[in-house]
Amino acid sequence: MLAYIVRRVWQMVPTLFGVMLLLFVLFNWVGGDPSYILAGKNLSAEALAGIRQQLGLDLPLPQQFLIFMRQVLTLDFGTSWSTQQPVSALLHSRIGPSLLLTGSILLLGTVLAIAIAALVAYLRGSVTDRLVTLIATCAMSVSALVYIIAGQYWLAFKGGWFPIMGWSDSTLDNLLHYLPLPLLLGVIVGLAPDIRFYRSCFVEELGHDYVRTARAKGLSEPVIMLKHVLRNAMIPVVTSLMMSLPYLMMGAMLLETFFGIPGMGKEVVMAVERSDFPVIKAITIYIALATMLFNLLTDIVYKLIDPRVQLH
Amino acid sequence: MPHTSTTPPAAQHHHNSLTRIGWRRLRRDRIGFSALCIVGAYLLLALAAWSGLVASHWQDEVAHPYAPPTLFAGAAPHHVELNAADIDAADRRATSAAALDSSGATGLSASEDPLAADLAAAQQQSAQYRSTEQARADSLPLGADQRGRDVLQKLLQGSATSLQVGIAGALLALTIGTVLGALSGYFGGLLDDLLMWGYSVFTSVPDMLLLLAFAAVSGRGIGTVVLVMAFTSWTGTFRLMRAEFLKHKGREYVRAADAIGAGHGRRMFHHILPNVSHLLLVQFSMLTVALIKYEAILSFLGFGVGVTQVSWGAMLAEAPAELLQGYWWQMLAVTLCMSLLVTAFSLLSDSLRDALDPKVK
Amino acid sequence: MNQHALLATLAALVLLPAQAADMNKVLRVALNAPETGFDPAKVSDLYSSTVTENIFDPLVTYDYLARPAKLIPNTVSALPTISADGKVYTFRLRPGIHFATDPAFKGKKRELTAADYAYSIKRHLDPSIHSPWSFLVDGRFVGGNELVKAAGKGALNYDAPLAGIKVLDRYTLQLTLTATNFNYLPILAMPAFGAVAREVIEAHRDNTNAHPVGTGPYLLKEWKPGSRIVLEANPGFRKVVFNATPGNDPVDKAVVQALQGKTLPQLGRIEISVIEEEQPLWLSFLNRQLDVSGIPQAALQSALVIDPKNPLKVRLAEQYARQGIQLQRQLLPEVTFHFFNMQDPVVGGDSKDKIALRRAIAMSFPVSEAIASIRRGQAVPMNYIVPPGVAGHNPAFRGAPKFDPAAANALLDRFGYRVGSDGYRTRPDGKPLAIELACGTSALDKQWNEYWQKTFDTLKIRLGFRQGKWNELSKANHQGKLQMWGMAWGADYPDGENFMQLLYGRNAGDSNAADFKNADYDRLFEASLKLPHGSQRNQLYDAMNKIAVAQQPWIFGDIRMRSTLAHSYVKGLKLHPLLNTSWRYLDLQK
Amino acid sequence: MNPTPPLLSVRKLRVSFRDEHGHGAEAVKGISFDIPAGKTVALVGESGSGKSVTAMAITRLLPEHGCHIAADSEILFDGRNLLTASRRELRRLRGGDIAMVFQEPMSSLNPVYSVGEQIIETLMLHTRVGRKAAYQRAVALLKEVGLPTPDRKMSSYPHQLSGGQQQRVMIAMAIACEPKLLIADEPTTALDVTIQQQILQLLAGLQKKHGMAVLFISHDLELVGQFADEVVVMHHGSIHEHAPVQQIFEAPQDPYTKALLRCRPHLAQRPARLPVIKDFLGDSCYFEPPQRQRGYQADDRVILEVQGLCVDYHSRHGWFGGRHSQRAVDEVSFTLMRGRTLGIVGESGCGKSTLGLALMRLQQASVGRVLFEGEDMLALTPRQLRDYKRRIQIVFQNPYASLNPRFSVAQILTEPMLLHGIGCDAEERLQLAGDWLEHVGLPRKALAKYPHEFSGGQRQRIAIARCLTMHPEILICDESVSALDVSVQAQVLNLLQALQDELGLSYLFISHDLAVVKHLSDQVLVMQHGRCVELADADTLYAAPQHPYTRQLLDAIPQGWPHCIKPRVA
Repeated sequence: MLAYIVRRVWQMVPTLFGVMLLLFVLFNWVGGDPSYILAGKNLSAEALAGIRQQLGLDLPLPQQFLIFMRQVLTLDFGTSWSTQQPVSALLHSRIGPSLLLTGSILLLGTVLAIAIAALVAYLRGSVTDRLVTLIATCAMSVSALVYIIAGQYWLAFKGGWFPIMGWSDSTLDNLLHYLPLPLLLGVIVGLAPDIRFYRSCFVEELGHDYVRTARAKGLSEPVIMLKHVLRNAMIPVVTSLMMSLPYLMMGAMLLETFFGIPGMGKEVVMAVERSDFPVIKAITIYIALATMLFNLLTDIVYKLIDPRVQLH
Repeated sequence: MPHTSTTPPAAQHHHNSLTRIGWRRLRRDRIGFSALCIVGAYLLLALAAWSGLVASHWQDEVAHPYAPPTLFAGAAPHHVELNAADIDAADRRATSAAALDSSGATGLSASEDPLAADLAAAQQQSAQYRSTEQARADSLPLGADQRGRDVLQKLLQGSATSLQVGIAGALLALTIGTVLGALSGYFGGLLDDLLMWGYSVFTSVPDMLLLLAFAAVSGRGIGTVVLVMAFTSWTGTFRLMRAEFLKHKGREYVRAADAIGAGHGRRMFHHILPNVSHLLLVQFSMLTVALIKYEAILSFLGFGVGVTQVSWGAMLAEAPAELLQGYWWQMLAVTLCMSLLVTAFSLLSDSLRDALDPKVK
Repeated sequence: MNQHALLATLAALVLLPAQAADMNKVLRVALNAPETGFDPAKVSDLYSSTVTENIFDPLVTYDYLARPAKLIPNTVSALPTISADGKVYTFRLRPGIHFATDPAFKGKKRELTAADYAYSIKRHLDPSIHSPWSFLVDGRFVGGNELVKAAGKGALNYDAPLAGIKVLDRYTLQLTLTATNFNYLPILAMPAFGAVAREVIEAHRDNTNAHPVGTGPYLLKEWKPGSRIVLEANPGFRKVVFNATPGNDPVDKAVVQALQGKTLPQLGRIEISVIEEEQPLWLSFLNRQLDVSGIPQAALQSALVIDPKNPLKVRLAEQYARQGIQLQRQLLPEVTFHFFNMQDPVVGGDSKDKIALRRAIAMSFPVSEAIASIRRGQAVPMNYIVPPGVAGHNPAFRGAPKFDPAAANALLDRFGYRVGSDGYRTRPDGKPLAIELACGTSALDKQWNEYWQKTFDTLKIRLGFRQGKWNELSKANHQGKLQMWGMAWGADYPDGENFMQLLYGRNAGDSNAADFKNADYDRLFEASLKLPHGSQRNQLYDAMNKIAVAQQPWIFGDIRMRSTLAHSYVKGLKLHPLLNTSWRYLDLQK
Repeated sequence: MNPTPPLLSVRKLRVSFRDEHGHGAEAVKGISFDIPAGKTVALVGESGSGKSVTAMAITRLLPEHGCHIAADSEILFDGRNLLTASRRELRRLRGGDIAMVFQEPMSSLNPVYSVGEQIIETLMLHTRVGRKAAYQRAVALLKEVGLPTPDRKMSSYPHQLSGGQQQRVMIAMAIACEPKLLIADEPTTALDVTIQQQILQLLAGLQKKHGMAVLFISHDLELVGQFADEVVVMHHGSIHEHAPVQQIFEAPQDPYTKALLRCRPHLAQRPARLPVIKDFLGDSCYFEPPQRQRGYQADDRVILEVQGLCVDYHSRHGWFGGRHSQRAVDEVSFTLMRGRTLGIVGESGCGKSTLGLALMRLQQASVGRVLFEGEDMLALTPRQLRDYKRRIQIVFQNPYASLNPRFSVAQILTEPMLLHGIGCDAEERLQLAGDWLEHVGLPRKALAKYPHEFSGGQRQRIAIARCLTMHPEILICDESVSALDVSVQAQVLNLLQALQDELGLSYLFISHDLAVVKHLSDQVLVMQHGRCVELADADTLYAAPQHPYTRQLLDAIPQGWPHCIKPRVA
């Protein structure tokens, strides 16, 4: 196991290198020139050149890439070009709200989706099943944007059940006060497609021979569903969960913007808007690392769920 | 290159190819078939809009700004309409009042204007360019937007654009994903390693960043939206196709093709591809749905279509401001219209999956 | 003209700190865009300045109530003496003003001295700081150029003597300008020229943006970049007591009634959130999660009852008026305009056919219609380069050509821009005519673009949009690659020079984004620099405006009317044309 | 004669499936039979005969949707009608009184739980025992079904066990609660012959020991003959014959039963042509054909010579993963004579299929030479190989997988001709394709159809026709008849024989079935673990096997009644 993890971590190096290369090319090619932002109203050629020199943008590209590599190795991305705050401090303050928001959406969404999907898979063919599937299909056809706009307008403003927006330093306050509405909307946006997908996973598992064996043993349907089917169906479920993570970031970005949550999604957009390359680099590298680590974790979870999985 | 058509004349007897069976199964599936009809209707509509048969005048300002839907004309919030003439008049009043107690200049005199003579002449010749103001409607079937454009016309034109964007994006993403996935899964080895490397790099970078970066390099407009969406959504297809080609290349019918001397290209695209085409079709309809929704968010972020075009996303992007003022009709119309298509597409994907599954005999 | 002008004296009765602020009084406000930081020499955006204004003290500031804006002493005991040739400014600081506590002061109270101002102004010259405001100081002070040159690309030698910025004694600062300039004082009232302490700057050399330590009424308590800023009343702030006599203006009366005799500031805490979307901003205000807010464009319709015949005459909608919400309005000291790249082979140049093309476009752009639709009437057409409220404005001047697309078409016909077989015009030499307009990507940009599309459609000219981020477009413009672009220029200081310089030939490629080079204009501008504000200078400005109107490097846009709302319990609010905030004057009576 | 009522009575069982059109197709057409307590009844029939449906109907495991059991059907177990029993009652019976063993042990066990857990689950469900006691009992059960180190196996997962062991676990689970009736649905079909015998012995032993009744379902009459007390022969959903086993074998009454008994090749005989079912139906009287002599002759010319062929499989994991290689074929040498058949036998995983693929270069060989008329095929460039590819062709095992389902028969048959430039235009190729189709016994109009419209035997004919279009000289038959029902298998074997006689083809006949190999082969090569353990003339090998493995294989062939299995219980 340890050897496997070591090898997998070692295998991340080329991917990380690729990510760095992609990022570097993208943002040196198209990323915009930050000196024009920093110069403000003073756009004289000397001022611009001076800023570029200070940011190290006048160095040859290979040397800039080397610096980038050193930053990745030390995980020290220096300071933001636009606010001059240390990138690490910036990310540190952003990661908490992001994790709280996306984490709770993911957790609640997954638990609910699995529960509902298991129920309708058990009742497959019934009116409930068809109704839930139809509602889920219709619900997922509405743009996330509409949910957020309408949710904020009607639930928070007209209904007055939630604060319009905001975020506090106290986690408890956030959980009780500010989180519920974005959480609700985030879950609604993600729930419908998940239910549909998980239901199909469960139904497919129900067709397998071992379910017949379980029935032949005299097990009741709920036991079959919860004990035998659920664990087998977890493989595609875990896979889809992992695949949904990058998309979550985009969805969360809208939630963060509308509900004033100081998270990573908003930070990315702001950094790109300001051509704040150090922040972009740091966020991308951290997310790439997180994605890769999560992939590894997923494989290890596979192993826990399914003993057939071989970790090579 | 020899002529490769091997379809025998006997095929006219309509024997049951899998496609035909799938089609028949789909026809029998009531939900799936209705979904197909709805999607078909949208496509026809889109074709009509592209060809200019309907909604070609969606940019015309035919009603008063925010004219309500006819049915709700009484219940809609009142809109105080301002017009340019009043603004002008107010401005003129202010400047002339100031001119009374001012010693300063009041503007450019004709003698100081290099174009004075030409302008005077142009005034004389301008008659041919004068146009009369059209009467504006007080209400429209689905209401009007800020500039008094017919929401129904916008909706039709927007459907066409969104469908075009969704379908083109899905096709492009599918093509990229399929070709790369096929190469990767079929050949394996170093090529697979290389493509998998590219895949893992792409999936490790947040979509949002790729999106912003691609959008920055390729300008704005439909082409960009399609490109951006394709470049960020080919990975799913790649994964799927790689796995399928990996699976199928070991299948006996592919080995049989190898045995009879079919080359790699033929085995990949003549033999395997039709056998995974049902997955591609399902993937296509799912991607189209995803991309139509994606476009809405892109438009909101300012990466949408240009001003000479309208899409559902562009219309939804106007929704927050309108909703604040109580003008709900454009948002509702777009949401319903989009929901219907997306629901139909989703149901169609389900039905296609069932109908085309070769396992189900 | 200013019969209603009155004076609010901020009496410094006792120079001992007297904490009057109630820490339980929390003002919640929002910024519409993220700030960047709080080092006055490093930030130039409005949102950052909004905060720095409350932390740092410039030498002079504006009277809260007087209109038009009037400069008054801030940390100086009186307005400076200016030499007869308009070159030497001498400031006399009030003793006993202290910086807020900071570890850099090693536990000692740190008094504000003339050296601090000298240091703070020199920082804008420092090549290693890249101050966005350096254009306001470069070459302005005697000996400044030499000092900068000596620094090369490194840090400025702050200890070297500089004739232009001289500390005569602990409390006396003498600035000597290289050229006559009677209008330099407003520049020194900008938040960018607030005093910083050298110890603090040097202690936090790498991160001055996060460590603003000044002598102002507030200090930075918490900063989450791009999301949340919290200010707290500076406990060491000098005692300032509000004292003014109101004129007839009811707003002034209310302010005086709320504040008279009170020690400033009253509010203990100011919580600033960054809210970029209109919906949450507006709903938050209505839900009393914000105390003061602008009206987002989308909410103008529901918030204001607008008189269609006179759209600037508005009152608050009934349901809000009933809640006691206060509405205050003021014309922003800014102009919006679209410029042509005057060096562009298609739209630039000063031959008559090129002017005709620019004029035709200007004549066809429906400014008033756009104001009616996009601004909901809450703007006035721009008619003069210098906006109202800024010294040098001429309210009688009509610089915008009459909206007449038919005549514009005929004008184009006359100059050989013929309509080709495809229905679009060609250039006089028969080459195809297509114009590219640079623009941003926001929803508002899109609304404007729809009008531009309409304009060019009526003129039968092909139009392309080049959408991009601001810095990309700025770079492209710098390289001469743009043809047209829209800009807004807000007053940095309330003097016409700040606007007239936008077309000065020597600023081409810099603040003169249009690259407009006209010898007559330049001559007039240089002459105007030597004059104080007055009718003599106004005549020069009129002449320069005429040149701009005749040559049409710009299409005049509009000047926005800002509407600000505050809940009934917010007391002491009066919008100021140049101060970004009025937080130090506010009180909450819930 | 028998006063005690039967344990299970099936009365007028009628099961129909409704497809999506709503058309009903009757799978079981009103059958009735009894299972006396403690006896073994075998249900025998080819695929589609309704035997499995019957078994599923007894335990009510048929899918609830689309499946209909006629109202007047009855399945009486201990006097209770199972078809009307409540779910609760059914659950108590299932796994308790009625236990089942299925065909595919791998997929029938839940892959994510240990085998111990799965047995304990059954025990705790039906008997009031604690977990500890259940554990002990489960270990005892595993021991009883002959698993080595039962303690350790308790925590094993299904995939860690071999197929035979998995089936033993299934059996242990089935007998855990001392059922009165054990339903075994093709329990040995997926297993190798040697394992098959062991499992049968185990079942027979357990049946004796526990006094259970067994309903044994199989397609293999010989196998059933060794084991059952009574045999029920089913065909197309109805019972053709129901008799004690002795009578079935010694005096079969029904022509279908007779045919089933005769269609399968026997070790003892080698008729020039195998009888097929049609021979026994109707009025036609079946005449025994003459026996055929086999073996290489002195004047045979060598067409293919294989020298020291080795094939390795390489696997690797990720960019930095270790590389593993496994030898699938190890130093195999043989010669094939023109017009003769070389049989290759071995159990699954012995490398026989890999060998076939390597000869065609469908799988890369590591070492060795394959001389096709003296030319080393392994050394040829792809371009040179093209022509040889035509001359050596292969027919795969699974007729469902080897034909591209998206191609019509015409496309399937004309594609090779197109690739090898046979026939000058599409029309001629179509003509040729039709000719070949008729040659293999299918009508010309089948050209327009698609593979899924054919039965397994017909598909295999198409696959053969596809090879023939290229005029091959060597045909590799890789388990080509293994997936077919007995009656169809005989037809295809006859076709292969006829084609060899007519076209002078040389066959490399790969199979796990020794009887089939003997029927067709002149020389036989026995493979085990990738190695050739014995290579001899067919008659010699079967008469006097030299290698113990060969003998073991021969012993494992089911011989039918009266070669009764001696119960062996560990």
